[in-house]
Amino acid sequence: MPVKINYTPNTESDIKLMLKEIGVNSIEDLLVDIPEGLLCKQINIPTGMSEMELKHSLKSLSDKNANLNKYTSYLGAGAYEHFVPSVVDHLSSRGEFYTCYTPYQPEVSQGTLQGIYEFQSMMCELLAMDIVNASMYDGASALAEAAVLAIRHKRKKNVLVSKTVHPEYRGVLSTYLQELDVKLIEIEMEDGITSVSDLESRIDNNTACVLIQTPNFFGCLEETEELVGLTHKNEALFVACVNSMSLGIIKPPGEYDADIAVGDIQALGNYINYGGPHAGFFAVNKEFMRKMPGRLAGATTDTKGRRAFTLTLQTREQHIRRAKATSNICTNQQLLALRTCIYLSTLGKAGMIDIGNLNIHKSHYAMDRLCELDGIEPLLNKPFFNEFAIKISDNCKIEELSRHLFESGIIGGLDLSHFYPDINNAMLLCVTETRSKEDIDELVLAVSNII
Amino acid sequence: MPVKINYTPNTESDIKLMLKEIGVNSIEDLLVDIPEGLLCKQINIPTGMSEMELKHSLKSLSDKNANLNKYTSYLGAGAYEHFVPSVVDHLSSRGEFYTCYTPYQPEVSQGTLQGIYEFQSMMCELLAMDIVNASMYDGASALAEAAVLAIRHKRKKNVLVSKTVHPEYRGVLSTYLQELDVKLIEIEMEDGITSVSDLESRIDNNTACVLIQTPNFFGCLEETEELVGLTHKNEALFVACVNSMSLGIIKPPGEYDADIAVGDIQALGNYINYGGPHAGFFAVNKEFMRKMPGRLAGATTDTKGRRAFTLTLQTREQHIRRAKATSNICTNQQLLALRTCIYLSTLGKAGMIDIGNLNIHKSHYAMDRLCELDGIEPLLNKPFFNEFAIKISDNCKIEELSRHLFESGIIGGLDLSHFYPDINNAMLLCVTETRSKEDIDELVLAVSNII
Amino acid sequence: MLEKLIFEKSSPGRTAYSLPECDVPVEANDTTPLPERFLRKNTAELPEVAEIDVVRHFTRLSQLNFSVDTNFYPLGSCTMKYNPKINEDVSSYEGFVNLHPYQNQEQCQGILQILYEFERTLIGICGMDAFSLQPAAGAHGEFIGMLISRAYNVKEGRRRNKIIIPDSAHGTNPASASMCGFDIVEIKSNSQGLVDIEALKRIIDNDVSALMLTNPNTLGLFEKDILKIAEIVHDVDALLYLDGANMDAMLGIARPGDMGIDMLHLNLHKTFSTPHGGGGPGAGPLGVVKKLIPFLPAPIIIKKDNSYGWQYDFPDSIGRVKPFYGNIGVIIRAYAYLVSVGSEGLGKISESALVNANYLRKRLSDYIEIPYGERCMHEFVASTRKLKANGITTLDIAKRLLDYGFHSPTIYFPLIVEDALMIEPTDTETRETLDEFADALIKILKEAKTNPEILKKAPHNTPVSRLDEVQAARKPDLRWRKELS
Amino acid sequence: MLEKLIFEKSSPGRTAYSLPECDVPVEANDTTPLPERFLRKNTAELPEVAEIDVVRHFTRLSQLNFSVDTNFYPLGSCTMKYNPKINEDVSSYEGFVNLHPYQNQEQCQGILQILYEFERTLIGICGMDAFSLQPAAGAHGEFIGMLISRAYNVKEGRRRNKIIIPDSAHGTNPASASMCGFDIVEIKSNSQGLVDIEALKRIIDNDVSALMLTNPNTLGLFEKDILKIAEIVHDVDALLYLDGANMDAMLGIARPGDMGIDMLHLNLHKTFSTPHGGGGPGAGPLGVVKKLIPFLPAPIIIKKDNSYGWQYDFPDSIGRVKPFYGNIGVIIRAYAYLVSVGSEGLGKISESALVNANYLRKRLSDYIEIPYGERCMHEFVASTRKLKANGITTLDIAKRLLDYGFHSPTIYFPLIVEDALMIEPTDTETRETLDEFADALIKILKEAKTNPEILKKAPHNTPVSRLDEVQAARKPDLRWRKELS
Ligand SMILES: Cc1ncc(COP(=O)(O)O)c(C=O)c1O
Ligand SMILES: Cc1ncc(COP(=O)(O)O)c(C=O)c1O
Repeated sequence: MPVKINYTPNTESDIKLMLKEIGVNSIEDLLVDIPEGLLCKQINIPTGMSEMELKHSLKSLSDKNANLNKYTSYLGAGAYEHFVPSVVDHLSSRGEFYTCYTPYQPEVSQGTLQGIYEFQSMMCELLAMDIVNASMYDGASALAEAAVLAIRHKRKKNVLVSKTVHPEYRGVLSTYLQELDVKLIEIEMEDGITSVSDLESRIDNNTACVLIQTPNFFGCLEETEELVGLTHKNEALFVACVNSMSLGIIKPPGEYDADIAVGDIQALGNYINYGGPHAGFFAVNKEFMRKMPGRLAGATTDTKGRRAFTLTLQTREQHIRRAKATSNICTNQQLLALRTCIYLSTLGKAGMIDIGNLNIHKSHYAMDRLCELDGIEPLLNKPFFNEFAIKISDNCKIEELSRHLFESGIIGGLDLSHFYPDINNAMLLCVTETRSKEDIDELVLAVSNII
Repeated sequence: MPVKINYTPNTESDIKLMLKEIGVNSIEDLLVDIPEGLLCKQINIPTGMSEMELKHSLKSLSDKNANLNKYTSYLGAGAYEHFVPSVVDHLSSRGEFYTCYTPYQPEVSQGTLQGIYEFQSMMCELLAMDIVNASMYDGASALAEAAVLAIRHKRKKNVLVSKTVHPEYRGVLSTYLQELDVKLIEIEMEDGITSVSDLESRIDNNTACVLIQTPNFFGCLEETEELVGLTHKNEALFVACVNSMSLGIIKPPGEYDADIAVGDIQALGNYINYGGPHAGFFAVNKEFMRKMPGRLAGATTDTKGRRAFTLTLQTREQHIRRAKATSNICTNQQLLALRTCIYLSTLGKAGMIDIGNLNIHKSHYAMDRLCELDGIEPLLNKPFFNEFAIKISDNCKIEELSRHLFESGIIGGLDLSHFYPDINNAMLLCVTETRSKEDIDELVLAVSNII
Repeated sequence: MLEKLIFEKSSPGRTAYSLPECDVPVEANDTTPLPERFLRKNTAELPEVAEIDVVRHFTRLSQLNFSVDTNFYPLGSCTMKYNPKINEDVSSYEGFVNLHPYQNQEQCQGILQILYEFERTLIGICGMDAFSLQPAAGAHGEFIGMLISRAYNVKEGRRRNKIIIPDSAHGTNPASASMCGFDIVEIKSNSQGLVDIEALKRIIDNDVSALMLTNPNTLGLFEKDILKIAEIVHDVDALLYLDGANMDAMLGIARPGDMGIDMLHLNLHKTFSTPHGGGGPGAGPLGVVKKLIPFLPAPIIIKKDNSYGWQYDFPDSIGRVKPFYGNIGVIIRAYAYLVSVGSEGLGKISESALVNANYLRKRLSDYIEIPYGERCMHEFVASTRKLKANGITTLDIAKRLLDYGFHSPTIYFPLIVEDALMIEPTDTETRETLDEFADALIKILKEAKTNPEILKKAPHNTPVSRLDEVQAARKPDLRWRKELS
Repeated sequence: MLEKLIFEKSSPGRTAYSLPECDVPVEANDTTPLPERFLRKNTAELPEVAEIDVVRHFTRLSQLNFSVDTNFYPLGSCTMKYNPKINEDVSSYEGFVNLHPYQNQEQCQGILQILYEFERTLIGICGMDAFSLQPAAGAHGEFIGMLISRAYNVKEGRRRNKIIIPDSAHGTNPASASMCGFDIVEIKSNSQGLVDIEALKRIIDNDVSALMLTNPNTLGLFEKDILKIAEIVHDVDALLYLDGANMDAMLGIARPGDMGIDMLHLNLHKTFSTPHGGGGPGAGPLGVVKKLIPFLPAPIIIKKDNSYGWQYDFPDSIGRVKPFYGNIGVIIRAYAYLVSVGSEGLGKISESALVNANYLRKRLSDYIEIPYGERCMHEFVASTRKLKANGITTLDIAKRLLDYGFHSPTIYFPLIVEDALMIEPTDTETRETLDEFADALIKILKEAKTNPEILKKAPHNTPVSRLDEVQAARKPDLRWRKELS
């Protein structure tokens, strides 16, 4: 005693025995290849603790955060509070799912592999696309990889991205493209959506692809048909970044002829987790099958003719193609894709429609009620799914509003000036199925008391 | 919409189809055996809700309880706060363990059966007894069933129970015996333990058994050797009810020749749960194997000669022996026994010693520090494991003390007058490995500020 | 692949635990302050393994089980329905699991409210006047019920010694009555599988304390003469006790209280969807009519001035039956189930149980003998006796079903059906699953004729094959022991 | 028993979900306020199943997997060590999982403190000057590291186009470098399996941006000339990048920072015990020396006046690499691991990894060729090429191991070993498990001679037998589709 946490099972006498079998006298004898001076004596980190102490310590750190069960939040902007059915946690937390790795040995990995195949299938259905991969790091890297695919495929140098795409996604995009000798061009926006005329003025036969998001960062639905038309007329690829939760109701990328669809599946059965882990998806039509990044599971048969699943088309991947791979991605976000697979199995065909409607109705009610208040008006006038922006009269600074809301147990929306310095005193709010009318009425009351 | 929770999977069209196959027109046609007047129209209970609402509702009810994570508690008296290693929750919450029933089909229940066999083995080791069953409802019913066994075996009419046995256990004992035409006689206590002289004066050749608890309700260790000697001299059975957590250190029943050992395993890996479910165990020496209540798993072989496990000696049980069974118990507390099995596998040989020592040292420190205070003294002067009683000076009423402690975030010990009206202004405290020195010092400080 | 015993993985000095430092001052050498005579002499030979061993061992063991989460489990009389995952979550909130029974009642208003509302709900469903939530299981409820029947009659000035129990009853019924010192009078079922009214009239007398009735009975049949039975029982001032284990097709359909039932227990681990846990914990709340309330085990949950609390003051109570208040963790799950399915959902449960059982019955009726009834409630009992000619036993059928991935029905019970196969599909199974089961069973019944050996040697695809039960009983090996070296 | 697709269990109208009432006023007919052109035309054919179907389906699927929780999993280069259960619990506290990345920093001090302390701990372990916690995986860290090497050199006024990578490197290394537009120069390993110093000297020039080194390398060998390598690289003002995936035997033994490493990524899902999740999520923190800090991706965690926060102001930063801040949920698990094992435990991890690998190496060395090294660090690579004579491939050996209940080692990697079998036992396995594995492998190597067919047809005891990979790739079937009726 004390007995600290220790996951190395062999005892001193085991180790003695093992060293003897190895034929050395001490552990040091196994380290002779390390130059003497490099061996370190002591690592300067605190001493360990027991499980009980660990729980106390982490609990008290957790309590220092103002969590969304205690506060009623209206933040969205890429990380969404949705209800996670209990079965998702119960099933995805089975050790056989989360303590295995990439299913390299399909004979003993059918659970993971069938799960991926089903995930791919469900996402294809939701997106109305042909092929979806097993997952990407997040929606942003998926978007960036889509641009990379387009650049390589089209052998063109211009990438057009709308300013209504999530600013942090655009940031990632720009990072990914920075050394590829291409030009990243932003398309202006008009009343919260991509300006068709600006796109028209910038697109040309040097354009590899046009990237948009819908519902976009402001929650507004983009006029995808027009944008796709213009894009295809210029022989560029159209990449749609979509909110996966909207797809039970909102027109999916496949229905407006997008070439690549990407996005994040955090909303579908995954927790916010202070921003990660989330997971992205990458969808294409058949034509791009061998150019897409990431893992794919496929159905085949075993020697006895039974249907079985395996990773396939691996010649696209880094462990085979190395420098010429379609992407460097190796470990992806499998467990989150599995959670989404369980989530979509649970919500099912009807559930994804119902939940979509709930998001629409609740957010529209909130928008309407807020904008009835003096000093609040809609920032934009466009159809939206579950996010919308309001403009607050200058009498009440937005930080002040947020601070007061917090004191009433409410976490307000995002201050848009954080990302769009020229949008002043406006707030982006998200209202999902998790907010009751009572919650919303309380928000409206609280706001009205403050402004 | 709304979509309430509904676990019956068949749709209206399924049911129509099924009714057709059955050959009836409606569900009512299946109910023709129920006298018309008995069919009820409407059950008067509230309408249902969704999973999300259920969580909110139960969360808010949970929050109305002052739980032991938020308050530092010194309550024991039969329900103990001990640390539960994480693996116990993770493993016992596997669906294959908790959604099956009694292992009637051993070929597809080896998980449960081997678990029972290992539980029996570990408990035998801890108790130093030959045989332990798969579990009882709780320690109290185990104690009562021990008396029943003794009465039947000895064909004698007197049952002697010490007044130091948990009062609620004695209550259960009395209920179980009330219709069996026997006499339940209480043995007096002396300075917190069973009075040997009183036992001597009451025991005779009509005595079927002597029941004691050690550590007893006051936390004191009984002088088991003397008590057993006297009991066996009178040819009665000695039944020891023990604190399972103490057995790494404290002499087990088998080492002082108890005939039957019973107790509760809540302390070993199970939560307090406001008093239930807990689980009892029942241990005997070989001689009583065919007389004991409850299930037993045994090892045997399958047709291929492999070791396998099955329920055995079932001719003792109600489903075979009916009115002549050794007990009426059917469903027991299997999942809790499994948790204990996992707990004991985790703590293991060294852990049960270390944790026993921690309980002893922490409780003795608390006792010593409290009794240094003016106005507090030990109620009793006997060796104890992790519970002890203190006497509080009459200036400070115990309810007042408890109320003030609660205001400082502390839940004090049990007011002994609740069960022993002639013990005035005394408190029974329990201090386990979950209390730090800091906790205890805070308790002492808080008490000193109040009295 | 079979799994070693955890003891067989043990290695001296290996550990899986961690404990906080002993932060209080301890005398030299860490010695205990206790006198030698209180200390254990021989160390308990518990396993010495690492955490990874514990995790692998119990994960692998779990995989050797069939369970509702993995297999259709039509174990008759046990109502192996789906156990909602959400109920596992909400019952684990820290305000429930980390609450001490001796905390002040003001500190426990949340749980007390649940218990109170749960009792009200059960009253509403059953038409009784009060419930004790204390019984730990069905049999425990029966035992308490029998004690109450005794206490009630004694209070009324008569000591009665007999309990009448149908021959189709579950074994716990006679066992429970016998534990209260009663003599058991068995009543034979009639040719319809129901209580024989004439026989009952003959048997009943002034020494009968109660009749223990199961309704729907263990054949899955509704005792249609229930009102008559109640009348006969009440005519001699005896009580009518209902074994309410079989309520899955009764919820929202008919209320025991309206049938003249004086007392009943419910099995929360059956009808009310709480997990069976491999054999518990369950809970067996006991409902009574008004005149029996004074005899209930103390304490009883009450509401007064908008606060909830325990009432201990029952001078006529049979006494304490459990330390503390019952299997609270189980009750919370059942409460969550009931408040979430609600009034609309309640009837659906019964209807589904009813339709599922009758559908499966119909699908099988051309292939296997179903000795009693034209229809059934929640379950039905078939007989395989005609297969005896082929040398096939009920056990063979049961074992062969395992090969097809189905848990076996209950077998050889109720005793009044020779070679009984007692099939309860429950309300939570899909039509497709019932069809798959029916197809498998029909196939097995054919195999019984065409390939009896395959049944006799079954199961073939399970982790172990048939066990030597005789050896298990003759040379009981009930524990591991350290081999002395 | 295999499992149908969840789609194949679907039945029209069946549901597993529940949702709260729409409690806000809605126009007539529940219609959406959105114009038609934004609405979906064809309903997505998602499964229509009940909750019991979902639970059974995924429970059964899970049982088809090997995993660390069920099997020894010596997958080389992947460090399939035990994933402590307690870390799953503490990382699920509501203050972590239900926290929004755009909440005010004052509302998030708990998590920010963890991130800060975690970074400090990694700095202590690796001897680097700062870490970015943002990379989502190892390869992501590499990519960011390569961008930094570019940005650093550009800032220093030189645009460099080449990255040197040993031929034994993991495929992500060249892929990551290539994604940054670099040309890859491969350097051959010498006869000892190490970087050939003379070759390096020949290759290196002023167009080299960085050398990506794996140390211990993928053969499990420590690059003993590390200091020389660093000198050569630094002499041309290039950077030395370390692929730190193989740190399991290095913790507390030696620090990359002391070896002249300028940048490295760690794999939290390997060395730091976070679960692999069937292929993620992982996390690949990137550590750098002082001069590279300005180029790190923003934001960076900082502490100021006892409060923690994000620092965005990095004018030379390569930019954003992820929305928000990284795979926080993974980091919390790794943090919990490190604070609980602590300084005493850290060294034990490496020692155990080292002894386990060398012990297993020794146990096998008389039976199988181990082409490189006298000893190893965390893993070693064997070759089965001598079995080619018997017509046995590495794949056959791998598949046969599955029959014995062991996951296979990594095969055919690193590429420099013909017929490679890359074995990493990790620090969390017991001596007994290593012996069982060694015994099985030795037995299989015998079988290869005595009964080659049994290997070629292996595996025999797994849920499915060997798959037709050619068909999978030739006729890709990557999704279920509703059959049109
Ligand atoms: C009809 C019937 N009555 C009584 C019982 C006994 O219930 P328990 O097992 O909960 O004690 C059972 C359960 O097995 C039963 O099926
Ligand atoms: C040596 C080595 N480098 C890099 C990687 C890539 O790490 P990740 O899979 O996390 O992207 C791996 C893991 O597979 C590896 O083993």
